[in-house]
Amino acid sequence: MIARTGGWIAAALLALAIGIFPYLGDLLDTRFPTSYELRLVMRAMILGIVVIGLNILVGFAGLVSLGQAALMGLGAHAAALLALRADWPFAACLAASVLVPALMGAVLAFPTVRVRALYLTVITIAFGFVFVNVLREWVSFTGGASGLASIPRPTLFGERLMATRAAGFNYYYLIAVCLMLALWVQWALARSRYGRAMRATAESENAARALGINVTATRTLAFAISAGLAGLGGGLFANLALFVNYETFTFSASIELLLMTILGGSGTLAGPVVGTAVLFAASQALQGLQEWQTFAYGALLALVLFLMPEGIVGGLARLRAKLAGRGAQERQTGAWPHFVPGFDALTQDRDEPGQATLITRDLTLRFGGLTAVNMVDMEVRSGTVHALIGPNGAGKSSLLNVVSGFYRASAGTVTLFGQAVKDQPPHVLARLGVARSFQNTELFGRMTVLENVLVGCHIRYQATLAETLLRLPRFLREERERLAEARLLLEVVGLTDFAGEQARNLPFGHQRRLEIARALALRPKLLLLDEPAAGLTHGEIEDLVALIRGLAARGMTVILVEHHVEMIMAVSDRVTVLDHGEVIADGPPEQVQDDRAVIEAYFGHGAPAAQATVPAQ
Amino acid sequence: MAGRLWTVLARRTAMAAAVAGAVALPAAAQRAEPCIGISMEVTGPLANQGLMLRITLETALEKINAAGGVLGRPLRLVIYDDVGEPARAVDNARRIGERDNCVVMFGGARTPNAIALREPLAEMGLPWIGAISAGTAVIEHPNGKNEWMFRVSMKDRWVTGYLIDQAKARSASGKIGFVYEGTAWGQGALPDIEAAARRAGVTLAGRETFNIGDQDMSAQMIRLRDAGVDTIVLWAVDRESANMLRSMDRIGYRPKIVSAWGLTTAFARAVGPLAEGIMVAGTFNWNGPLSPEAQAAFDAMKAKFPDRIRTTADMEQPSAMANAWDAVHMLAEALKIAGAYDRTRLRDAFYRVNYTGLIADYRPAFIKGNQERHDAILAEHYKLQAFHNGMLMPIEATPYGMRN
Amino acid sequence: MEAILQYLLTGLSVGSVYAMVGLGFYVMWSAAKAVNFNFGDIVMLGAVLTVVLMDVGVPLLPACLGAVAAAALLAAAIERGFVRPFNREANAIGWMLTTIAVGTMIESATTALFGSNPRRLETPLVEAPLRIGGSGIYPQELLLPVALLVVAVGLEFFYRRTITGRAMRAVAYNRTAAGLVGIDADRMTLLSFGLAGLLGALSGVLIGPVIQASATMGAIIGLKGFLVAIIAGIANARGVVIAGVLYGVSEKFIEAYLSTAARDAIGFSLMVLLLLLFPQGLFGKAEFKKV
Amino acid sequence: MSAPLLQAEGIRVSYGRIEAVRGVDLHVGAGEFVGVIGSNGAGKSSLMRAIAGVLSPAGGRVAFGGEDTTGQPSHRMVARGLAMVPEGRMIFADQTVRENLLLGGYSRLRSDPQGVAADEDRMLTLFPRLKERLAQEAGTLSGGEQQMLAIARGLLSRPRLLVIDELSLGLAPVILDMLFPVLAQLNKEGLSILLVEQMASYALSVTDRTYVMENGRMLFDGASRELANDPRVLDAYLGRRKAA
Repeated sequence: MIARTGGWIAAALLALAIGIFPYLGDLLDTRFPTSYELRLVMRAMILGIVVIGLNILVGFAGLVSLGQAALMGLGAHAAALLALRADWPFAACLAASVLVPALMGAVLAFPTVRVRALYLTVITIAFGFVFVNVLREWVSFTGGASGLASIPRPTLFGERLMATRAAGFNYYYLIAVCLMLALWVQWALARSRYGRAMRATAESENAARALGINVTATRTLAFAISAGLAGLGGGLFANLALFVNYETFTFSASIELLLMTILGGSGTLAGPVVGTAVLFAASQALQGLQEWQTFAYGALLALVLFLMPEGIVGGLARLRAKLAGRGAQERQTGAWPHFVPGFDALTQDRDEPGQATLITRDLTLRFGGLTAVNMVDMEVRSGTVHALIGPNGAGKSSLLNVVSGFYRASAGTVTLFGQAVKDQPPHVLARLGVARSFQNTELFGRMTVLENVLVGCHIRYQATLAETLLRLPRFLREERERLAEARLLLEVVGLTDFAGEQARNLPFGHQRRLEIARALALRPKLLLLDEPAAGLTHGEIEDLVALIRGLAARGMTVILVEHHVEMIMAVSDRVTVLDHGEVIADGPPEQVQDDRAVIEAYFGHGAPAAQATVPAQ
Repeated sequence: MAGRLWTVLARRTAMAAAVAGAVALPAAAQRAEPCIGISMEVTGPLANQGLMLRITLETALEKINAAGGVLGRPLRLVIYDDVGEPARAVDNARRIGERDNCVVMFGGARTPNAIALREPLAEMGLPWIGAISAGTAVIEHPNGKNEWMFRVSMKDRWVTGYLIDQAKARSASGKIGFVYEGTAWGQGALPDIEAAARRAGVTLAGRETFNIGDQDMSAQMIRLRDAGVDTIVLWAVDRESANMLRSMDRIGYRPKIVSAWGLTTAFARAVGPLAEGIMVAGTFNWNGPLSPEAQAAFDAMKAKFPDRIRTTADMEQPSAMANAWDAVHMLAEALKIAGAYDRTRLRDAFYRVNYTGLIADYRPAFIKGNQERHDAILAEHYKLQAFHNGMLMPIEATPYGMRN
Repeated sequence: MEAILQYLLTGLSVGSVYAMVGLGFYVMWSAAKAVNFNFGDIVMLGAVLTVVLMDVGVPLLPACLGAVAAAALLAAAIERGFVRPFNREANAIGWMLTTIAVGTMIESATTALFGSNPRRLETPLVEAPLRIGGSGIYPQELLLPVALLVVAVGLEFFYRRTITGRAMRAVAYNRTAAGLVGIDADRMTLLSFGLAGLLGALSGVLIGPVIQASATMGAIIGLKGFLVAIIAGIANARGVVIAGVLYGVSEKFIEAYLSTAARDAIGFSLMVLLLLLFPQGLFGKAEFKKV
Repeated sequence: MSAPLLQAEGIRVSYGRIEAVRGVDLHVGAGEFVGVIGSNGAGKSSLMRAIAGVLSPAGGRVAFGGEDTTGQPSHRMVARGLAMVPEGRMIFADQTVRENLLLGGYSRLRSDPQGVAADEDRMLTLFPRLKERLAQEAGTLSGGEQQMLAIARGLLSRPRLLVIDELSLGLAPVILDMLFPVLAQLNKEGLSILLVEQMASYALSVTDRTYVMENGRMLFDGASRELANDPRVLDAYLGRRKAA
């Protein structure tokens, strides 16, 4: 993550450079820039806006669009047609050039991304071809292949928008302002729950759903925003060129936009500007190579991808981190659990004591011919720690996945907090108060430790998208509160010093802690832990036990899938034992521990009777 | 530190802006460089067209420069690739007009690219002379105020009339079909051809189109055949036309074809014997008897590009190459008349050029105040040619001339 | 009636090309969960290299074989150089960009060296069409479905009956397990891309005589082959064959009865619709999302 | 004493910054039957994967047959005579039983096709139930049959050392009662076996020597017969041992 001040200085420098560029010739007393350089910079800024949109899609939400040029074209044609055929004023045309593609984007994305992220790529390719084909053939409306010429020159507040020395540079500055706005949107998104949710869905769809994020809606939003920015670029382009036809918005243009995004460094805030500038400049600079220029372009691209697979900005950031890493200071791992004073306030949401938080009846889950969970009846009382144990493949995790909504039960009922919840998706259950961890920790690896916890706070924001993008008071207040909460949770798990570290770089034990802190950020009433002790050392397990007991003491219900019998004995109020998908024992831990069926299931059929019956304690 | 820099810059900017308001800058723009800028397809599917243009222009300029150049200075050629995209063509025009400060811009192949240039050229005051893009709207602007764009090429509105006449004369059934590619050039010709047909008293028995890259036109050909069309006016380039011929051959449909000049020698190379007898309207043919000037032009190209040009059949864009040859020479004439490398004076000088070229006696080449006559080549200069034995020949040299 | 026959015949031949190219994508995807995104260039090289070899005097058949072999080698080299290093992480998309980059290089180099004009690829099979009433077809085009059948059956045989084919399937199914029985999974992936290259170049050589050889001939074919493979649910060879042929035939009927100019708009819209109706592809199996 | 068949020293395995195996020594002598037991997540599978070349160890050294094989990919290890039956069996579910067996012999199919055919027959004698299912897709087999197939497939490369990871996973006791004697039989015929097993009692009943692993480290090892009566094992296992 780029240091905050560094980012602001870079943005200010960019604004300054763009701002004085038209007058550079007067400052230096040379014939520069001419309308050629001005036009290049304007075209690059327009492409920059489109690429920023694509970066939000690719870099944040992890989706790939190969139809972005078509969406840009949709914006361009919306603006051009409304100006030519309906005499709309420029501002209204520009607004339409954002809204029409954004709507189109939402329509394309919504049915697609719920199935498989890859399909969005395929759909966008197809959309691009359909769009270009329609433009070309609908001669009476779009002008066909000849396009729309003589678009009226835009005026705003009575001013004609131009970009020449003689007439002033107001259109140039309008584009510059739009670019800055796009950068703002990108920045404001990145530092908000929406941007975090996008990155979270890209990193781990499952974990995002478990934290209450509606993955389909998040991806649709990302695509709509990216389409809107593409459209804005298109609208600005139409009013710059005053001529549009399909040839500017073909599949190869879409590819070029994607290349700019990746080359700059997808997911970075400065990447789109850098990538656009470099590739756009390269295509001009390579003109001298004549018939070999396209070849050189491809070769240059391959070379950069080889040298900097994470893009230019990504590569530079890594280099910087490497240089800075030499003198890295020791980070202090805090003791945990550290129930700081504010923590009680975060665990107020709880189920009524003594209630049955979870009831399953005849719960069955089949995969094809395999029955993973077979007619399981189970009841978990609120405020208790309920362990679910059994040998490998007994169906424990499957049961957990049904309860948290990830698998759809084949038969039977699930009642949560007194409410029948069969077939509810995970993000709805999360909003009801179910949080969970995963067997193979599913952290958002490229997000920081603090951001991971903030994603857990996702569902407790009220601020709308508009408030968030404009950074209005309600958003700022909420963000401040959530930030304080997240820091507090990090203190509870002793990771305060690691807040700025990427989650994937944490040691294993710390990753487990973080996952639990993230789940707690949801303020759950029911916490499901899937093998939280796996891979932990003895000391770490003891801390974990203390944490779970502390949570239960505060009224939280905990269901624990675990192998470490020692831990189960220490922490649980009740134990249910599964084998081959069926409940083979259920009761207080001491009773289950000496159950012959349990020992056999775990230890093997040939277990010596003497050992099984003689308690070692 | 940064704050101080900003103050200084802001002050200078403000001052400069004030100066810019008063004085027209930069003064250097008045005098242009002795260079011809061209934006065309150097790469991509029409790269060969660009190559043929380059061969012609470089050879012609070498000849002109060997004779001392124009106004005592040698003319340079600057080539930029537009990848067939209008936005890039405009970038290139700006580069030519502003950065390179060339005195004139030469046109590439594509009609939409030329159309996109209308406004930027007028804004820069940069004369443009085209040798290929034949779209009517390139020269005949909707506002009627074309001041900067000139053409030494065919004009679709005239070509359509010419081809309809040829088709009408050849059709036995009187049923004529029109087949065009789905590009600006093809689509742009459709209203012209319909107007021409009306004028000639012909009703089109079929209108069919296809897209660039299409590989099979069976459906279109079956429809034309079933409509009884016996003569086709074709508006397409080599590759798709070749595929169309294949589709005709498949269903045994052999109408007469009179084509706009998109068909070149490459077409014959692509389909072989199927090209036999297809007629093409053009401005010039290198395979027939050549005037001494034309022979000299060919010899010069052959000498300068020996591995590209061996025989006259290697002049893959015969008409366009002749157009470009004449255009460059008229440009040199106009510069001489202008007496300076000055764009406005060059523009005005174009109207005073009288020149005998390979294609025609241009007297005068262009007429001021009449944008229809910003086209130097008139319909009467068009020549019908036909493929015969794999070569594009003047129609007289083939068995396909009109015999009664 | 005879028009319908015509559409069926030409649809079958062009559909066979889509299917064969789609099979190439299938072979690549099975082995690597990545593809050469600019696979159309391999198709193009099959035809263009044949013309180049014939230019220097190599007779037709050896020229075809040489071209297909060379293109297949190049396809394998692309796997080694541009796919493998960029496909190390799950969900990586680096390979998409690097193969686009190398595709750009191949296409532009071909344009620069071979020229942008279409060239005739002469075979005796396109000299005269076979006529059936008012419709007709070149023998060369009939060769396409035959070749598709041979390729599909051959592929089936290769995957099911030869040890290398079985090893490839093993790699596709589970790379780790394949390694544990002694199969070099990387080598199999390389071979798979070579095999896919073989299919692609072969389809280029076969369609070349009908549509002429040119530097840009492969782009659209490659793209449609890719989409056809996706629509079929990329992990099912028979599905790819059926989807490819069906798409080719339906294109012809769209041209005949709806619109020639808007063929792609209609065809691609149809694809999108199918994809939304059958999210796993027409012939794909529903996959189980593991948590 | 000659060098053991397999010698692993100081093996460390990490996933990113996560250390799953933290410096483990282990050896298997020629003809020996060695077990590794320990609860889930102890690092047993990671250790086996490092030995078999499925992954590269982050540290340490593996020597097989007296040669350093650290970091050799698994397909080379198979050629050297080390085969692994992986956790979860990983049979090729979309291929027939016969094809799975054939692929087991992949490494020597070209040089010794008769040998592979002969071994295939031997496997079918060893696991008669596979014989009935030869033409069936392996995915349709029951769990026990799949495990038999996985073992048979591993044996077809004619290994000197067979590594089996979690034999009992998801299998009913009645199947295990059938499988363990087969392993003992194979060992008696001279095959070295390294068995990773969660169900300690089974492992202890057939192996010569057993390692006990926990949290990425070896706790102790010893003769299986002795360990079978060692309360430390059961304690460690059922978590009755108090952390030191």
